[in-house]
Amino acid sequence: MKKVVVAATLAAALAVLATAAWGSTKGSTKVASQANASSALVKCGKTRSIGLLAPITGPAASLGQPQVHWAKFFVSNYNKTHRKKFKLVPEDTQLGAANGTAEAVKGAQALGSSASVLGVVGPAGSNEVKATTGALKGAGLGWVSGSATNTQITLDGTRTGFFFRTVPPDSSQSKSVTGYITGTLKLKRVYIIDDQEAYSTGLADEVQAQLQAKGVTVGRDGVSQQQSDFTSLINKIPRNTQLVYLPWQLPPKGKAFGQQMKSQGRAGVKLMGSDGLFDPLFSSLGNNVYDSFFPLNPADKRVAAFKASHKGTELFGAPSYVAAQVVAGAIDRACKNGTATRAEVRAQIKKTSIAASASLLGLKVAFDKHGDMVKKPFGIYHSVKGVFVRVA
Amino acid sequence: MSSLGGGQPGEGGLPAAAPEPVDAPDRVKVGVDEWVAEAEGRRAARSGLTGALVRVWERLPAPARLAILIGPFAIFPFITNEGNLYRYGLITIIYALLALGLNVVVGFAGLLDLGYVAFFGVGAYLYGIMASGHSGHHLQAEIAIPIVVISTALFGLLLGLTSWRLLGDYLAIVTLFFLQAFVIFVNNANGGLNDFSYPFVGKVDLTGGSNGLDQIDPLNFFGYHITTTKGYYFFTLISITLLMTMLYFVNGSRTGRAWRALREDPLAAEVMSVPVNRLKLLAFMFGAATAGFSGTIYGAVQSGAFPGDYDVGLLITIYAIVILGGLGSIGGVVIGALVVNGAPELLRSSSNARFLFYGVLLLALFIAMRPWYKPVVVLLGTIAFGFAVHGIASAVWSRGTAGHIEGGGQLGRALEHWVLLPRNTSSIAGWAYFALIVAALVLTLLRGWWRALALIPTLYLASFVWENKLVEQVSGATRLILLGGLLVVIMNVRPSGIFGTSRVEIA
Amino acid sequence: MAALLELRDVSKAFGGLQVIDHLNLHVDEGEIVSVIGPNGAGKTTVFNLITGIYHVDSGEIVFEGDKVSGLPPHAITNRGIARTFQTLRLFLNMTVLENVMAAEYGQTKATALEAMLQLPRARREEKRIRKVAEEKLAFFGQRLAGYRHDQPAYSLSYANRRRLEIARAMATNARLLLLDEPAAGMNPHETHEITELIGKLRDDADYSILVIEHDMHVVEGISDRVIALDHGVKIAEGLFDEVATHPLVIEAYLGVRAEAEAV
Amino acid sequence: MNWSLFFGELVSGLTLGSIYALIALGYTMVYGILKLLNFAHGDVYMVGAFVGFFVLKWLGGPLAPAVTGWLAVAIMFTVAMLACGALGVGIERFAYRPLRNAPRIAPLISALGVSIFLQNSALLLWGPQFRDYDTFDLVGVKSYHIGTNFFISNVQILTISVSIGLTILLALVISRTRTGKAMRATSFDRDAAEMMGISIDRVISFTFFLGSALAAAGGIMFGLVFGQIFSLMGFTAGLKGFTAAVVGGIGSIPGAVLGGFLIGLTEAFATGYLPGGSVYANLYVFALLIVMFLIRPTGLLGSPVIQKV
Repeated sequence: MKKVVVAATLAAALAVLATAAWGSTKGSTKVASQANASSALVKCGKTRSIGLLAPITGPAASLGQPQVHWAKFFVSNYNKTHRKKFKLVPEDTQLGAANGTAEAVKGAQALGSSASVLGVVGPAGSNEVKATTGALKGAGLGWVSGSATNTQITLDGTRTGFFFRTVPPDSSQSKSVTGYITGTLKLKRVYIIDDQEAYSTGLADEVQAQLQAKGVTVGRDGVSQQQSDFTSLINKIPRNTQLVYLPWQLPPKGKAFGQQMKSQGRAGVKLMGSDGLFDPLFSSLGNNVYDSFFPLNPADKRVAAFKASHKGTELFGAPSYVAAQVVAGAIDRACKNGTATRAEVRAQIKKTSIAASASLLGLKVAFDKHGDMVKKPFGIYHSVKGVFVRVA
Repeated sequence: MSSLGGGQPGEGGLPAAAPEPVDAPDRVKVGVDEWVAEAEGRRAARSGLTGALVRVWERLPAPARLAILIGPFAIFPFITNEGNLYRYGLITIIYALLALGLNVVVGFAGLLDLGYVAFFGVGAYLYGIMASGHSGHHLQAEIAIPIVVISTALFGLLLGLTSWRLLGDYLAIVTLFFLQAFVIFVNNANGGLNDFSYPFVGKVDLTGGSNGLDQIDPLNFFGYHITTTKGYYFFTLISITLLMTMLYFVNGSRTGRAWRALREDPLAAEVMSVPVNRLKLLAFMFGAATAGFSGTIYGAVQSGAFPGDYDVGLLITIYAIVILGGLGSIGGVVIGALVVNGAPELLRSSSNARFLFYGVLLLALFIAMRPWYKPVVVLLGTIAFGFAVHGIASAVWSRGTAGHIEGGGQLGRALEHWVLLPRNTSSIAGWAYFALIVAALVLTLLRGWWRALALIPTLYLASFVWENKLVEQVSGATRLILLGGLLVVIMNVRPSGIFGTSRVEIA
Repeated sequence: MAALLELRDVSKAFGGLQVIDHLNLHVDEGEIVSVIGPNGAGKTTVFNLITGIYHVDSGEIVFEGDKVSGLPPHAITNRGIARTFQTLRLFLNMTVLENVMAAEYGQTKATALEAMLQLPRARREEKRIRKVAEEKLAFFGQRLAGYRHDQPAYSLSYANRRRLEIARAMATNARLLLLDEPAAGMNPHETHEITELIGKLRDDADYSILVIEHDMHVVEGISDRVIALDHGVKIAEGLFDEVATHPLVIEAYLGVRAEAEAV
Repeated sequence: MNWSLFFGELVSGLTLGSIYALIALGYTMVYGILKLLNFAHGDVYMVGAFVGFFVLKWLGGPLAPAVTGWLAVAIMFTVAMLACGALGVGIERFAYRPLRNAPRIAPLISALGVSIFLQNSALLLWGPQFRDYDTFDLVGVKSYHIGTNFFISNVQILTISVSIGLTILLALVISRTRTGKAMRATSFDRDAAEMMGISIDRVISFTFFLGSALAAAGGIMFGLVFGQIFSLMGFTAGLKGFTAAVVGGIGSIPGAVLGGFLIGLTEAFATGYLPGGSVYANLYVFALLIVMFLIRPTGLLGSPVIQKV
């Protein structure tokens, strides 16, 4: 039996090596090294490739799938009306999976060494943006995320000129949230619970700091995203708390929290979610539920078309549509003379200017010097009969 | 699972006239002197190409074996591009390096340390704290690496102390909690509101919390920066070659012997003049230092450290490498790392994955079944069975053949005429998956031609499940399913791992 | 002349059970002493106390004039006491030679670092202990000779495993060997061989020996002195004939006759 | 003293603890007989929760169950416990039995393999998303107040009492039935039991059946109390269950129950009272484990082991 197993494994190992070598020789002549990857000329041809980094599988697939759907929705719309076609090269980052950001980096490496890829949409998480920086920047690629909201990733200067995003940062969301809580609701005692993920803690920290600056009494706690048993945590929330702020990413968790609040006799406390919880599951909890969400032009006929072709609304993925739009536009402009380099595409992304009328977001899309959108307002929604209605 | 079903231990594998293979652990005739006398004969009995290869391998001097293992890796960078070098080459060697350290703790000394990858994380974070834009310090690597290695060794010493009192599974659970503690700690130690306030310095942003610690410097030796993947690749390759050589010497020395004695029987070792507690600590320190060193490289390569990277997922990967390579086998980790890291990378693209899947299935079939005509019969039978099923289905159940294989190439197009591809697959494929597991398990109970016969529908079922379900998530769930199944099968066929020497244990 | 090993008033209890009760015992230089007694008399416990696996509750154990009770087992072994086990405890998956060499840990000094870099001291020591190990194995003549050195220990027969355990104990550079039922499970021919071997160990290799044995032929054949234990109390001591006919000993054995015969 | 917080955490702790206790029972029984750390146990618990969910769906879902809510719950328990019992027996038969005489680490790794396999099969088949038990709609959650500070919901009462009931049932099975006695004999000394004519294979299968069925009950209880289940829920729960078994003294049935409640209460009170509680709750449990090992290496109710030489 030993020899069978040994032989099988040796064969498998050889197969892996051989296939790797074989698979790699195909692309190796085109992109020789990172040093000139940025300036390597690529013939644009009829079909241009856009890399797509998203959590296609894994724990956060519920966030990643909408992004893939929206990006694909853009590409198929574009291809219908243009002679030059775009193609998405998806790489799975498995956000939140057991191997952490390692998969995202591998995916970024794969995109970086794929000579035809000129720009990238994604990745989803702010920590993934950080982790893939080396690989993408090294390969000279510009990348545009539709959901990485951590304030620092544009401001710290590490990826200026390379990284852009089509979603407003935490600083903007926290400002809207704080403004609504202190200005409109006029609350004095707030409890914040983060879910221990990068997205959540960043937003929670900012909201907490701003609320405290305005004299609100803030309690703070965290709970692992993997956890569903909130009762011991709920017991701890002071009785006089007026609102619990949940900057979470998983709507079912928000729902579970709300239900457990009820079963613990705390039905009267207001709940406020973040863009990650903007979902019917969360709004169905009742009239004391609020949420913040990036502006989306609900009147846009593309939203309706998406709704029609996909069963759900999956609005969380909409900025990835815009991200794909940005990258595709940049490649188009860079390709005017038939060839383009990744550096040219980056420069064109920076110059992006999508008019409010053409933008899905209902506002003009252009980037400031850090890579953030120039306009970045956030909307506040209130659940009325189980549906979110914009109130601010 | 299905690909493994074909590789189940059968009565095949040896010509009918050959004696029973007696080296399978369950058949060792313990304590029979004739066993010794037969040893030469058994060695000669290994026939065919594999037998010859094994014989040659066993007779090679150690440097030659090392050269054969490392040689292909040294050539690899010259035939591939940066992205593939990173994914197939660099990550494989970093994992192998990491697994070498675990091999000392678990393979040599027999201490079940489930907190091991925490040291990998400690290495990456420590280096990040000493040299990154995040912390503002930029220490040279020639200073930082010794500091990392010594501090992780000390952490190893601390964790190792628990092994004085706890053994086996108890040690496993405490070390696993240690890993959890590490992950929770780095997830929160950002000087934020949940964070500890340290004595003297107060709240400090050590790890960047769940956002991770980014902008880690590239390794910088005396002003020379390693910036390219190739540079890191060779640095790691040289490190692992050196480490393997050193481990080889240690393994043959008094320390290595004492570790193995400790693994075999701690009490007897203690009574035979081995200071068991000290050696346990030494093993923990050695492992931790290796992990810390590889963590430093990983941190520099990733130019960041993120909490999720050092969690149970990596632990499972590294254990799989060590076990696949054979507990206690120094060279085995390289093969283990190649299979465990390489195979999933190949699975990333579904057309590669398809080739790999059917290739391994065929290979397993032909290696595991003898005489030669048996697998041929099974193969032909499966092909015929598939066309028959497809034919019947297209006549009576048109929905069942309505689906398409996306981007499958020639193989994919050919398969469309053979395998059923229902339009809405999710629930059918789910039940088929369930049926496949049952079928594969039943196969292990059958013998001879019955098994061959049962293989035909099972193989077809396997390709049905593959095309309709597994292929959707090749880089995610599928790869881990295969890994889990592989661990179970390997443990059942060869409890000491593929390249490990078979062992006996008498309780 | 001072005794090589001396147990002074040693007691040991597990829970409420007094296993060893104020035991006094000594082994002189060059002496073979047998410990007999029915099952549960505390014989193996005495060995465990001497080698430091158990700690004494009271009393002390002195070896070559130094107190050794309280030291960890490996330190006691390094002082010169080595043992075999009633239930064989070889390192089954290591080779025969490695089994013996492993027991020479206490006589070597090279650190792991020296071994890694193959510094001279490590190489020198390795050469030396390999030679010593081969010598110890050679003591058993053809039984453990030649190509068997590279076979894993689990491939040995039962009798050879007992021999290998003795070789392993010798390799610790011990002056006193504690043999726990060295003839258990052996056929009459092998038993005879082991009896001769124990004599040889003393005469040719200058070991002092404390042995637990149930086979009265062996005990009679080798012992300079016999000590009988029952319920942790020494009930008789002296020459084999004296002890074997001692009324308390007979009673102890008869009282648990069935068990004694079963062994 | 804030009594409402105290009683709140008490009830939460008991609820959590009763789930942990059910998981711990399976660990402790298997460990008692096979000395095997059954890593896959936590995933059996997860499968149990999912089977319960699918039964509920098959009955028409929480909003329109074909039978009344409480009957639906009873059916869920029965089906899931039987299915997971069978799953446990199957796992033992194919993944552990062939390794009964292998080195200790082999079955452990095999168990790890089964765990990875089950978890990812669930991920593949059922996806990463959360499934709602919608307990509110299913049985109508009610809270009962006693005085001003003490309140408990009907689901929490159900969980605690089912857990205690199952434990008593298990104790009866083990002490009264023939198979139960055989189990105890096997756990005491496998070889001797075999020589006495006990069919070890049957006893071990039975043990796995019982343990896995209890884990399934735990999984459903989790779904009922906390509202939702997901494919990765097994790992942490398994870890806690094992910790509970160890704290109580592995191999001891009352120990497992005691350990389960102790861990549950530690977690709840740590969350409620200690700094950074909900984040560091696992660390506090860890600290408890370490302290436990330092004081009594064999657990609260475990018998001290004398190393035989």
